Amino acid sequence: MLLPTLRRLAEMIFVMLGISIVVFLIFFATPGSDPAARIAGRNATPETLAQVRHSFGLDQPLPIQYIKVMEKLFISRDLTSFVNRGQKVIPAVIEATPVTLSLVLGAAVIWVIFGIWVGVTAAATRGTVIDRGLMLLGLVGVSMPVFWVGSVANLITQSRFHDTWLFHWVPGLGYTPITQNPWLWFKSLIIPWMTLAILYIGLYGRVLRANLVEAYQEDFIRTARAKGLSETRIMFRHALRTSLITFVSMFGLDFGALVGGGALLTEVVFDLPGVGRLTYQALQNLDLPFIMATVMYSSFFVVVANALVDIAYAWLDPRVRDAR
Amino acid sequence: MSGRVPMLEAASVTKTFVVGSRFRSGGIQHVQALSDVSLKVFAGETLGLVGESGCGKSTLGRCLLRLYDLNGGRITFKGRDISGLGQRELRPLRADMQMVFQDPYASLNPRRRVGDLIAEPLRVHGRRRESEVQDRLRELMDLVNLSPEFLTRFPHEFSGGQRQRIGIARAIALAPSLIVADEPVSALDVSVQAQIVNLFMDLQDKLGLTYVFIAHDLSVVRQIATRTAVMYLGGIVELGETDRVLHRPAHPYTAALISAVPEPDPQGNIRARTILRGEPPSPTNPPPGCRFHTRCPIAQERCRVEVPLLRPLEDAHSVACHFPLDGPNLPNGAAPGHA
Amino acid sequence: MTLRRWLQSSAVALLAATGLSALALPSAADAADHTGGTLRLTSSSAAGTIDPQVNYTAQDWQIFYITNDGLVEFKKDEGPGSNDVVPDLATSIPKPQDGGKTYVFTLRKGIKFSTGAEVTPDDVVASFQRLFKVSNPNAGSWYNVIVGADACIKTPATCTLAGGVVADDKANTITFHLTQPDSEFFYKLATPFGSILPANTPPKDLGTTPAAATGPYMITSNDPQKAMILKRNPYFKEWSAAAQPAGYVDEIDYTFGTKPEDEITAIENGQQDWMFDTPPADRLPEMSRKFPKQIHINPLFAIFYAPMNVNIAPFNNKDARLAVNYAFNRRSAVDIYGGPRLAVPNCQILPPGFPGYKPYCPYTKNPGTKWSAPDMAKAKSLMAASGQAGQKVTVISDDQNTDPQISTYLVSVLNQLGFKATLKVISANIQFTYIQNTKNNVQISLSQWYQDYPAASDFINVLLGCGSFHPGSDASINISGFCDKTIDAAIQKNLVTAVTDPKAANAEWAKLDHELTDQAPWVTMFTPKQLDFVSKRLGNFSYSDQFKVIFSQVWVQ
Amino acid sequence: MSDSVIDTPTPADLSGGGMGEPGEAMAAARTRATEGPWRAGLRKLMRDRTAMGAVVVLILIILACVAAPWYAQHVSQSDPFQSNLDGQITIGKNTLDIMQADTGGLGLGVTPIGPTWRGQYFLGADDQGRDVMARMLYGGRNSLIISFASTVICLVLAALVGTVAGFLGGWVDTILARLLDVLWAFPIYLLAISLSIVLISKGLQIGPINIPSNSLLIPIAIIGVVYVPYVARPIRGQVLSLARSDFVLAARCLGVPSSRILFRDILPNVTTTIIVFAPLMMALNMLTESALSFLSIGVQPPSASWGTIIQDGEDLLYTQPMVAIAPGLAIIVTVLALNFLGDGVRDAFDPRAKLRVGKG
Repeated sequence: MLLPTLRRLAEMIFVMLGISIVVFLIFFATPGSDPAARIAGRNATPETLAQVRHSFGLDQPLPIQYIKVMEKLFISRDLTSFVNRGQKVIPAVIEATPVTLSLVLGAAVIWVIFGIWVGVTAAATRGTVIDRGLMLLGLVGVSMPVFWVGSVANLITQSRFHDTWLFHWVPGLGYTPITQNPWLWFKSLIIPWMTLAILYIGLYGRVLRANLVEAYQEDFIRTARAKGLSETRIMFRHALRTSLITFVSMFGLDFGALVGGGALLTEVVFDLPGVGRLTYQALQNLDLPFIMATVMYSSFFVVVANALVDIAYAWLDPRVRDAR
Repeated sequence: MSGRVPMLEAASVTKTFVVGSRFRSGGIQHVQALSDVSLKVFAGETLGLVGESGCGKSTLGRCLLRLYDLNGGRITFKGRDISGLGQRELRPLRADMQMVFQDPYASLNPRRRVGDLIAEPLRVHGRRRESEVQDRLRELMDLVNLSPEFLTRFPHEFSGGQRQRIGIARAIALAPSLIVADEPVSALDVSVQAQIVNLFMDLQDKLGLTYVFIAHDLSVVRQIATRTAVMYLGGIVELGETDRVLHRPAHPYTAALISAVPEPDPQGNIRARTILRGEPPSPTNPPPGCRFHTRCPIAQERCRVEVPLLRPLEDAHSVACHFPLDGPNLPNGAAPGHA
Repeated sequence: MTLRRWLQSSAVALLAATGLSALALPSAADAADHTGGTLRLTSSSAAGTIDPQVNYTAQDWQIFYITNDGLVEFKKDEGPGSNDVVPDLATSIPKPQDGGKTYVFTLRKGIKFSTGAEVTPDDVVASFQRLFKVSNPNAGSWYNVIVGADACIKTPATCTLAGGVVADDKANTITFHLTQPDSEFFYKLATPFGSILPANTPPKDLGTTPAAATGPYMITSNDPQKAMILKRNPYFKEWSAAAQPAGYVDEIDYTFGTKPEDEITAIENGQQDWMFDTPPADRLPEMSRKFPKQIHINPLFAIFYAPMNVNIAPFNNKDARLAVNYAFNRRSAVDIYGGPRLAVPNCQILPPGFPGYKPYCPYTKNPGTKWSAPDMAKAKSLMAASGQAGQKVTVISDDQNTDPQISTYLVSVLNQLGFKATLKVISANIQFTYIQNTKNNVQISLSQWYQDYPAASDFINVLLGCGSFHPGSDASINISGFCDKTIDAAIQKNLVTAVTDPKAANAEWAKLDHELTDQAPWVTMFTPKQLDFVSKRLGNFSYSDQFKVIFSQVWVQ
Repeated sequence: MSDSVIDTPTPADLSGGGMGEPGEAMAAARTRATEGPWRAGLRKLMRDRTAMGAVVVLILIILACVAAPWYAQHVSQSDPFQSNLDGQITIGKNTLDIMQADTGGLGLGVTPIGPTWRGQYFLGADDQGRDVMARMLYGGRNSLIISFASTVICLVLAALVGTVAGFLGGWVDTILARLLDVLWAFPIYLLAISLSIVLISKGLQIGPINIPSNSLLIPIAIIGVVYVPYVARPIRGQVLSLARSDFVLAARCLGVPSSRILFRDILPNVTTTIIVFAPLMMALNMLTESALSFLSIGVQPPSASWGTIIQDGEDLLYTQPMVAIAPGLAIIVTVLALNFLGDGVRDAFDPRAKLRVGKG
């Protein structure tokens, strides 16, 4: 088991290395990305500019700069921002992680529960109006731009209906750590959770329904029926169980992608200081050290999620083990 | 018979597959699908090839036609060494050696019309005149007992047996002299199987074909094959006249295979069956010595160490066993005693 | 975000505050009642390093104003007084010697850093050396008048300023020797760059670590992603109410990372006391109706302008530049910014009320002193004369606040004139340096300038002098690339005049302002006003034209 | 999704049939008129009422967007690309400023006119005093063009990469597969945002071709490229298994040259996948375009797309929310129709395809 694991690890490192190089090159291809003038200030003389460039190592060839950034990021772990000079990058990312985790975990709970509910209800009532209605709603959920949903949610809960009994409890945007005030944490995240979950409820509900309907056509369900098991039991003990394999692997990938910064738009719209927003700000500021750190972090989660799901798949379904 | 020049000769053919990926769990593994296989196929005969699934018989069939590259050994077709030829050089030879596939569903591209599928070899091999192609198509449909109007239809509109007829029509389109039939009936219903086997025999009569007929079902081989080779784990363990092999098997594995067929003996009792112990060993990690020794009811110490070579017995019959069986129906009921 | 903060260096006023700000500093009796509590400030992001000798942002200068002191300081006062330079760590403003080339400061005794150490002449010398060692942005443009500065700029590590800044421990004095008279020298010392830090402060950018303080507050913790906390400096004892008065609140919490939108909501709900960012335009009606008493509007000395590159087509053609100036409806731009209460149309280089300002507007329906309406007919005929119709023009805007909207309007005007104009919106962090670099071939862009100190040269010389034009460099603040040898000679001459005769100099600045306006290197749009939105409980709102709200002077209970 | 889920159909999956109707006599061919999978699929699609409804909706949207100049000229009577900050309109007897200065309180702020529900300013004005409805129609053009063109680019590139990698195998496959892995693991929005920031500040120069930064080609190229792995990986898997399939082996055995196998046997099968992917990718691309434009790194002003109008509306959310709500609804309706169409296409052409587009 050791060798494959190492191999997998090497593959992950390769992918992350590739990403880091791409990001690095993108950064240096951006006009105006040279931070020296921004660091130096608005009326710096060319001499001062040269001094700043030198002190930040920006006058060195790109490969050296790349190695230095990576060395500072992974080995000495003291990479600091170009914009907020002196700010260490790694603690900032670590600090943003719980925010993203809070957002994604809460949303995941909601979307898993509702996704299963939608899928099971639709499959159980397939062909009826309920099924169609749920599938339509699911598709609507999949079709909505998340930032727009967030904006409209803000409009309703923060402005238009904020003073009504319905939404007066909604706190201002922003994030409160759970350690500081769990109730406020919950209240301030519930709207973002729902916003983020809508897409996935639709997605998972639809996929689950399709799988369930497929499962119903399989022999073992017919056998179970023949044995006289109740429909509920067939649904939950048999059909759902097999259908969940896809569900779980989908979940793994989505969760990884979201924790890795995929919730960027939600974080931006709801003003949550998570990794996604950190990344977005870094990209906007062209703050190379931050960009490198957050992109490495993000791709790490995506790569790990990919690996875990592949392994889980191979484990659940040996047929795919060699198929690639 | 042995004095004749074989149409096709395989000498010490070895084939190894690389499985898995450097980047996947498990990594790369080498599977020895064929090890040191030698056989001859003579013009006009039907050589049956039997064995459990995974024993390498399909692989052998494909290697014989050079659909696979070899890792070792030599294949001579009509006196020409074809083992080193590239796919491009092999192309002209394809007209003379064809294959019928096991799965009539998978071997016909579902997106193409039957006529197009059967005409493909004609077109590829240079018969470009459309009328000529159409005539040949009708002729072929007639040969395999299908209505020519089917030519404009798609494979999914046909039953398994019909599809296999289409596959056969395609294989004989270029009038080859050799056809490797890779379990052509095993995917079909029993009633259809007989029809297809009959078709094969008819065609052999009409067109003077030579067959390598692969099957895991002994009864089919018994029906069609003049000679039979039995394979186990990538090697031939027994080879000889079909009657001789099936009635007086010399290899304990052959004996076990035969006894696995539920066939009433002359007394009307269902024969006691030799049950093979366990699963066939993994070809990635074959056992040393005689490959069959792990399941052999009569294995001895020598079998674990020394690889038995295929050696001739009487009547052009050969076997790869240190302790070949003797006499008719020998292992009946005896072998399980060792279990 | 940081760019905006650089730009929002604030104003020194010669005008009285016209806004609704609370008046007059409190009497001593009030003071006792209002001491204590925590002042909660908020901003969408932090402003970079908190090294007072490096940071060049309005946001943090507001903080350094109450944490650190220079030898001299802008007076902490409201209205015109806040532009006066008063002695701070020095006992008095020294008289110029040697024709304005030598100044001798006497240090006050007994002032301590927040570390407990006393401020000595050696600290002063070290602080000025440190300015160069940390590559202060203006080391080469402001402090190069000090003798020995040139060597320091070349090799900062070995900077001594020998012969430039001389300490005398016995007399407790520091003597500055300049290479030439500098009328703005005290201003330069009064900004946070002139802060006196302990001699043992590391000679590199402190980054997120606070420097030792001398003022009533000191930064105790700072996380640019989260918050900066200021507490009372235990070693502070008020020595000059004018320069550095004691503060009311016990603690100042400055949180980062809330969007302006939500900062407003938080202030409305009483969760925050003050926000740094400009309120989004669509919240203004709501704010002004519901919370008029919590809004303070004060003048700023700044301009919004569109520099046109006078060296490349189509704006190397003066008629084309004039056409844009005549066509641009400054009222529309003002409306986008928030309406006439928040900005005043402007046509010239200097903002209203600035030293040397004399109202002048040739680019309007009835040319004279005031802009009234665009003159489209004149613009079109100039455009026809220029022969530039059909030229492709790209407007480069940043993405902050209403800037994209103002730029969109500019594009619309250009298209109306017959250009083929498009807009390119770039992140504010890049835009400011991007538009300066001639390599990027920027034709026209939107920019702002907030003055550093109350001297006309800070606009005229800095923004349109030949010395500020560095082709191919990201730091070339003369964005138009405008360099008229005759005008530049007059500017340089007037800088010398200013040392001895400020009045005559200002008259000359006014003339130069009008001459430059006639050359039309820019479309000057308007001068914005400062809007402060504060919580209900925040009292004694005190506004310095130099650093805006004086945090030490407001109270929260 | 792991490619292994999609790309390991059994041989029966590929041929689309179950095993064996009993008996030779049961010739399915007897009753049905012979019809190719394409025609059959198309006919099935035409009978799918939901999908056809979606097509009708899409056509209506396209027609409306095509009619944008007509609408601007005759209905809204305004230029949706010129600011109109000092204009006025007459409704009934009242003449109103388009940008209305606030008179309450301190008189701060200027608010654009809201929906009039009449020809002019039907949905109100944006913060430049432009007619939002007219801009929506023009913006819809860009949204549709970008999502369509990027879908074409994405599918063509994916088919090319996937087929080349899967069919040629060897080191070509290794390199392409690694490249896809890197792109795949790259968080999609980060990649799109990074690329957008670069290209928007500098434009794109490929040899002699210079694409200015405000060109629609930039968002098209970016969106087209970032999703390539999503499609290329399943296609590569499909081609891999097709290349190993019996019918390709059969073709080789018949002496059919590789190029002919590629074009006759492999590509037609890949094409189905592509067709099934197309509407779903277009829906996804439309969402991505709107997200990029929302972050102001998509379509550049004064041009519009639905995403940029939402972004404009974001600044007016508290005073004139319709500016943001209307284009959002337009996106939802279009994407919904595309998704319905996608469902229909999948059911009609490849009901077994388990497609899952996007990670959200």
